[in-house]
Amino acid sequence: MTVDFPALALILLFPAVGVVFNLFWGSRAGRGAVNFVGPAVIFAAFFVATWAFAKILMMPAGGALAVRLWPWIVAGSFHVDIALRLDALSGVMVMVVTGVGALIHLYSIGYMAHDEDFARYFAYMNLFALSMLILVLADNLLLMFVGWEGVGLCSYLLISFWYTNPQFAYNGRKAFVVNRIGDAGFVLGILTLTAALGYHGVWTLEFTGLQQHADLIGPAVATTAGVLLFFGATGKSAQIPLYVWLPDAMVGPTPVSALIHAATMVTAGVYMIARLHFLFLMGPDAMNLIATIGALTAIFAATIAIVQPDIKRVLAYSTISQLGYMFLAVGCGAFATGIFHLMTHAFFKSLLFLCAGSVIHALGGEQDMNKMGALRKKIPITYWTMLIATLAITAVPPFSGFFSKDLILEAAFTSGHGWLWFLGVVTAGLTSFYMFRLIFMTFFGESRVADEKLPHVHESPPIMTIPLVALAILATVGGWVGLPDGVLWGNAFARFLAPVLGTYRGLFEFSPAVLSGLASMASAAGILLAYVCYLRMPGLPMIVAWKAKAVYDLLLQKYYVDQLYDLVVTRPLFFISSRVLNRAIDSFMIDGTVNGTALAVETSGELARRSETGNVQHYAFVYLFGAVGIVAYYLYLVMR
Amino acid sequence: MPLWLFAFLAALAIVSALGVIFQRNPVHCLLSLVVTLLTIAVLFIGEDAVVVGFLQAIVYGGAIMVLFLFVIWLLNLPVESGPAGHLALKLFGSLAAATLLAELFIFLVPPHLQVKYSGHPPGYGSMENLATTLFANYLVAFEVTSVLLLAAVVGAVALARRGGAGPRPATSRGAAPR
Amino acid sequence: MTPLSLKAINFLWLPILPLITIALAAIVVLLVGVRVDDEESEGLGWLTIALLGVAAVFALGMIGQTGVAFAGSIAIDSYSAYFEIVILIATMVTVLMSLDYVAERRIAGAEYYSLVLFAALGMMLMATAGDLIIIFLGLETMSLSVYVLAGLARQDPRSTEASLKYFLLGAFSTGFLLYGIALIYGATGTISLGPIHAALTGDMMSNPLLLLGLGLMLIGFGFKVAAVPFHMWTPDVYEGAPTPITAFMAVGVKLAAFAGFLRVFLVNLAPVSAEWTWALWALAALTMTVGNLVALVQTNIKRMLAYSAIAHAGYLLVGMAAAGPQAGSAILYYLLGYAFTNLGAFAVVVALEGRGETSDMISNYRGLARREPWLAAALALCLLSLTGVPPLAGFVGKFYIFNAALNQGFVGLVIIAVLNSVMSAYYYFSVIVAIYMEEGGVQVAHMGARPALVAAIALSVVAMILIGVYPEPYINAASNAFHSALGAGVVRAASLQP
Amino acid sequence: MAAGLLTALIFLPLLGAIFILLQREPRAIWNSAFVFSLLPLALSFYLFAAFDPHQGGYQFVEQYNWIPDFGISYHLGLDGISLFLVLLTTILISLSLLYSGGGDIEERPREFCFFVLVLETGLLGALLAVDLFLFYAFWEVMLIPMYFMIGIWGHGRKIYAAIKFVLFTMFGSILMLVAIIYLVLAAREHLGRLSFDLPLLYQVPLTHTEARWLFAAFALAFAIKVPMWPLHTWLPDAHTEAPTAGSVILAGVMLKMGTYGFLRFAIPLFPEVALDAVPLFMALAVVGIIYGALVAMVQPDLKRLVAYSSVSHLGFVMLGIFALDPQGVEGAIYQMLNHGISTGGLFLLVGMLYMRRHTREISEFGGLWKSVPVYAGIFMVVMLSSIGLPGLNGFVGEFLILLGAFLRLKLAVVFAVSGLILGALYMLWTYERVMFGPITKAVNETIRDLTPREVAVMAPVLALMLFMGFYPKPLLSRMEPSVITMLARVHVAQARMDSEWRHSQLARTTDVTASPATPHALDSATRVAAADK
Amino acid sequence: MIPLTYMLSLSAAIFAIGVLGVIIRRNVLVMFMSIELMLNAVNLTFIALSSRLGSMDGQVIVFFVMTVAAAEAAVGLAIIISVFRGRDTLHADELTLLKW
Repeated sequence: MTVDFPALALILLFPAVGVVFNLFWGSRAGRGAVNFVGPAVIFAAFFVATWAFAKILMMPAGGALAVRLWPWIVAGSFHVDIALRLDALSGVMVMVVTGVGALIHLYSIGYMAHDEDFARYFAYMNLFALSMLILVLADNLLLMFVGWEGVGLCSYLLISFWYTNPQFAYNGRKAFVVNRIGDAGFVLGILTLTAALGYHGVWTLEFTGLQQHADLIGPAVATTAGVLLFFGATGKSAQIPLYVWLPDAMVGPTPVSALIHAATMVTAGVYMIARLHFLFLMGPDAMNLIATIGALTAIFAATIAIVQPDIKRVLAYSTISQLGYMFLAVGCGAFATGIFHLMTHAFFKSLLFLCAGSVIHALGGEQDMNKMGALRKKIPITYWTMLIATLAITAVPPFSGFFSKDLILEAAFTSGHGWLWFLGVVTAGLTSFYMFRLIFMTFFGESRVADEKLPHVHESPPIMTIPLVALAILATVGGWVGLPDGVLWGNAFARFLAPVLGTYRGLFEFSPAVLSGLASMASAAGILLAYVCYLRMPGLPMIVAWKAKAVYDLLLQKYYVDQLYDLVVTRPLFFISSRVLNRAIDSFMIDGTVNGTALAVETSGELARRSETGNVQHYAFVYLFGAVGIVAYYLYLVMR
Repeated sequence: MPLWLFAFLAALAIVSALGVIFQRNPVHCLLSLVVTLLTIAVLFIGEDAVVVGFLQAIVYGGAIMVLFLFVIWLLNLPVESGPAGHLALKLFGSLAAATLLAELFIFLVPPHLQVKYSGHPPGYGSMENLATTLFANYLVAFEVTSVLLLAAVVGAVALARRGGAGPRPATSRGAAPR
Repeated sequence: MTPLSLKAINFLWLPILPLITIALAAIVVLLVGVRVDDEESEGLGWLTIALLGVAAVFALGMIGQTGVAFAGSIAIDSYSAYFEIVILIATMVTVLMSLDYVAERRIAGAEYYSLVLFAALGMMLMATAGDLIIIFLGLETMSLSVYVLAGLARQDPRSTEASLKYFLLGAFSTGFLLYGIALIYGATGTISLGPIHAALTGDMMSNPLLLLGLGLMLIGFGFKVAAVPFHMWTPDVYEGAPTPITAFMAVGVKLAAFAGFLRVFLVNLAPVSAEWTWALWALAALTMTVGNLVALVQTNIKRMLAYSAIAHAGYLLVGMAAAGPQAGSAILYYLLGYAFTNLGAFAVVVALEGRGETSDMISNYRGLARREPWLAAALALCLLSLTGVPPLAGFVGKFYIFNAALNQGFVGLVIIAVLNSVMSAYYYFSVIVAIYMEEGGVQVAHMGARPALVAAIALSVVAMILIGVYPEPYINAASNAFHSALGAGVVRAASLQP
Repeated sequence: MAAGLLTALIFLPLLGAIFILLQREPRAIWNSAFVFSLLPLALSFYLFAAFDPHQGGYQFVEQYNWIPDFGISYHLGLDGISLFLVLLTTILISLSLLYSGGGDIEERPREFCFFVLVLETGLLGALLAVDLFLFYAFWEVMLIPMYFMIGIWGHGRKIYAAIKFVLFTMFGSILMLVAIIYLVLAAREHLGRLSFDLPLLYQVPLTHTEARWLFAAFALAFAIKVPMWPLHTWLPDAHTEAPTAGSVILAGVMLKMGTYGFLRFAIPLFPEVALDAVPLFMALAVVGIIYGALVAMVQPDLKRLVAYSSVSHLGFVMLGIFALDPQGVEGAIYQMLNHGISTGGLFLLVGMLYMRRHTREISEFGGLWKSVPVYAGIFMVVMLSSIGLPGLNGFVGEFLILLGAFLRLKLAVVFAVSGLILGALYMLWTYERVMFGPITKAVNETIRDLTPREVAVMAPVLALMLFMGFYPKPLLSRMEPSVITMLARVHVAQARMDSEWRHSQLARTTDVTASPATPHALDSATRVAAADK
Repeated sequence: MIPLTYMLSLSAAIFAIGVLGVIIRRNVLVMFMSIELMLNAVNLTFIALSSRLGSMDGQVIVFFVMTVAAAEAAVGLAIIISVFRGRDTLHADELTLLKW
């Protein structure tokens, strides 16, 4: 049952207010005002969201809140409203977005304390929150697309936030364009759906409407649309082949990386697929594709992560890898699980980024792990919180990541994707390896910090550490809502989402314990390896790298994918545009024809002009010529 | 008129006409022109156009030709100095003229020459008859010719009289850039 | 043959009153003129204008009548009236723009104005002619006067040369025209248009002699309307002649020539139209194309306008080729608009020739808009009208003619025509470019000192706009005129049946 | 309804133009020009309000005889298709006058204002004319002032550009004139009299070949104006050399005349041919989209870049028009407005930059955000609207177009969406080169930010973008009935062709069942049904 | 009576000769004479035809043509004189101030 709940609009209104304020009066109002308004609006949104979420919890299962704001695009029989809908799924998302978002806003106050562009920063951040909330709360595919592109825009703006650096500006554009490529697919997906239903006289893009007319769509269309939409997701959620923008996105301010490129935006793809699960379920091929891509991305990114020296890049690739997990989950049909991991990941990954930010902050902007080490004494809070997050991501019980990742692997196995399960397990090992590599290189061993920086190393101010602690708590307990079945309250999370997403049923039963045991062993192995390599015998990595130089470079250069794209796509595009189209066709062929005609006309005119010699006898001759002609014509008339 | 006479006159007319266009000295041209005109006058009379024939002889052979003669002497024209690089013109001109003539001939041979013959009414070509037609059917035309002559006189005077038509410096054409 | 009896002639003095007026006017002007010094010829000009006005008033009286006078040598109908009026107005404007010009250049005023009047008389005769001989005489009267007028600026060698060329070629083509008349006379046994029209039945319609005569007359008229390839004289003569006379030739002579051309072909030779439309088709296509092509590369505005006049003759010939009542009306309307447009343009050219110095180079027009905005605007408007930009007269005229041509199914010809008018846009607009978008050029004598010229320009431009924006009355007038000519043609034919 | 409103709308600017000729002092000229442009603006807003959104036919109709001999009448009417273009025209004219008064046009202001106002008359007339002759007259009239604007106040090879513009357009339109006359003459058999009245001409039966040729002539004229690839080369020159106001009006309104022509004349007059031509035109449109975007990407000159982007955008519009279904066509109309606003805005912004730096070379700029943040911010929004970011006006139009086209011809859309990507690519790249990065040229550090007047010029633009992005309904609902009426003719033709096709099948084989209607027929039928209810 | 064909052919011949003369003779005066030839050829045609048709019109026309010719002669020679005064040449190919 759906209850009309206008207050939902408030969740969007507050960030909107923040945007307007920061944009127009921010710089004039001064830092204090901005530092208050920026986070405050998000907290406000958070409280409204909690209120709404509470209502959902009160309601019987399957309840939802909705508000229809105004009709949006109405053409022919096609009709889309601007309307919001909050059900269990979007509820979870909203809570994550506003909650984590609020904390990160808070953190930003400290992080941006020394930047004079704070107003613009908070304007963008609020705008992002707004877009993300639109994406989540939208009750139809098209409005979701508004948020979908909106977050893309904000990511563009925030990546190139420090625009004076051309590299940053470039990365920002890269992010936007790559996203656009995905979005093109997304649009096509929407069109396919609309057309498919339109042929049956049904014109709706509302999720409820789609679900109820799903039978009209048919598997073929469902697969096509599914694949296209998923292509959109690969852009937004940085999956193969469109993941390339995310690592470069790390040049933005770290809180941005935490909020946008870890916790929320990049998970939009997963959310979208969960939203449209009924569609994907009709197209098994699409599902398999998603699962496969997910798993491949997971291991692919993980392998890259193990050699990256830049702390944030490691996290970036780890994000890609974790997103891979989520897609693996939804691809296997375990939508709730995917969302579950999405949530836990939001907690620990944003925490990781914030900690990394804190580290970077402490080291005055240093991001290279080779220039860190032995920091755990200097910045204890950061260390402990980061450690917790790491344990969470490496799926060490009882931290949150453990539960979600276990469920994913179980789903992968029981849904008959043995190989994908195997990849998942290996990835788990790699994950724990590169994460602990990060921990060890940053906080343990002997310090490699540049001497002049050493004295200034300091723990971040409370405004930054409080969010860390808060997130650490979440990263710890966040997984307990989804315990294995039979343990205490079992998987309450899945039960909560079941009315929306249905419940996952594997093809066969298999003891979870065994699977999680294997996974845990992989993780443990990873940790152990990391310990060996980076604490026991620090020289070892060098040697390995030197021995397997090819492999090492391959990984360090991220499999040369960027170079490949540059060679295959970018350069030819520019060549064709500038040489072929602009010069050859436009200037030479088309305009050449035009001007050529003009020239020909003028020349013939000049020639005709020269016949006017001024000698009257020539005139008489031409006259006679004409006369002969006409007489000849009449002769012909007579003769015929 | 007997055919032989016509043949003679025709030959004479053509020869003298050719003389007009082939002789160097304008005066000779003029003289052969006069011959042609008189021949034609004779042909007129042969065609029962007595009055017109005599008019032809007088007006043309007399007045107009004398006028020409005056001009020639007035300007004491030199003998035309040869065909100065006009060969192409002469050649193609002759060809064109010949073509025209040929075409005309084809039109004028019997199968194509359809004219309603009718006998001469009494007094055909006589002065009275001419006058009647002139003043009955062509009164306006007759008046117009008078105006025409007046206009011609005025024009001739306007052009020939000395003085007047004040300073109008000839502009150098093509001076401005294109 | 009956003895001469004035009964045989149906005297109708009233219809030819305009003609008589002009004839007398010419003589009066001449007589008054001989006492006037060349510098003060303005008065003479005003007198001329007044007399022309009187004639125009008389001409108004002929509207609506139908019939023939003087044994069919004069046609009394709205057609004649229409042309007489237009010709008279055109002549008035010409005189208006001549006033200062003639005086400034100390051109013999008496002869000038009387010859203009004689020319006008010839033109009117061509319009009102009821038989070929009147057309011939009218043509000669007009031509002889214009030959002289073209050469009246005797100190300017270009003027006399123009006059000579015009004369030689004119006389040359007179021969062809006359030959044509002769052969038609031979074929039909008459030179009266009505009887000719009546005679065109049965095997007469394919009489070779008739066809040849037709062809030769086509050549003769082709010369007068400056149709390619009989156009060679036009640019030279237009350039050399005194500018007001150029205007007079471009407008008056063309009006008269088409008046006769239409009267002979579209009205009285209509029955054999099958025998001449295609010849005209070719002439039209050739004329438009050559005219525009060469105009494209001209640097002297008078020459450019000369070629543009050729091109417009081409458009008019499109109408001729269409050969129908609608085409006739279209041509009449087109001529009206064309007359005022060209008069306006040439008047501006006269204005720019200023006191003494001539400046016919287009380059001299640069930056005119800054110095003389109104003059520039007037010229620009005229050029736009010539291009055929709505809502000016030129556009409606073209539209009317194309309409008629398409009505006859001449799609190809019309397409040639419209492509030509695109081409023409190029050179008309490049003059506008010079006027508005470039700098430099020559200073113009202040217009305030020349009210007559200003009046001429204003009159033409206003008329041009008016005729274009609200064409209805003029279209009606044109079609009435032409239909009355048709009617008269038939009437005459009927009245003269044996 | 109050008669004479449309006449007033059309001729108020002309009145203003004449009034301006009497002014001497520049200030007075600019002010009176602006005021005289506000009057039609107000009037058009009144029309928008008074417009009956449930009626598909013409409203505020006026009809008087003009040239009865040809059945030409002074017939004006406003419907859901022209309404918004009228609004766009009045708005953009006012804005460009307001902008040009702010120092963009220094010399000969009187003539400038005169031409702008005359141009407005021409544009409005062409939009409101329901009589073909009248339409053609205004169509040509609007050519001249623009020619003068480019030629007199333009930059660089202004004269070349101006002449090229005129000749290109005339070439097309004059052939259209022939077609018009032919059509009217052909109609005479049917109507029994000459008439240039559009509604009457709609019902003229033509042989297929006739229709083909006539459609070709009309289409050529409009395609040049749009401009469709490969007839577009006049546009970069004209846009680049024209003064800012000229570019704004040219891009904002004039190009729409072409697309409007398709909607009003070419398609409804010859629906069968239009249906046959769908693949061709969609192909050309798609080529235009991609080609325009790619060529725009490599332009070194800002204005040229925007010009080519117009080629791309208009490609979208054509795509929507030839979708020939409500979504596509309404999207196309909506996109016309969007393009008018966003591209107009871009040209204004480029003009502002040019006024400050007297160059449009992208390489001359860089890092401008630091020196002119307000400008940069506004530029950002306008750019986003032009690349069709959801939430701004551009998206609504583009989506509807794509949807409509998708229903008609999937393949075309598959290619067309690449336009979205490329659009983002070249726009952001430009923005990056102009606004981002360090300031490379010293001059750029000191250029001043937007003046209040300029902000006042841009404010309405931004407001419109947001409004049209989030609340398009009032516009769409007003254009809907007219679009449906227009498309009804197409559907009829469609049905006829299908039945003919079926009969041919029947003739060929005895198996009748093996001849289903083409999918178009089905969905168009369903859509009509849906639309009717 | 002489067959009409002969008469007309004769006049055609003279006409053609006149035409030729106009084209090949550089001397303007002689060109004018050639034109007179053409006119007379036409006159001959008129006379011949009128006597065959038995109508006086032809003769009257010839009468008019002669008048016109006279007028033309007057004007033409006047023009020629004034040209000669200015340029003292009568050669067509030297009177080319106006061209192109």
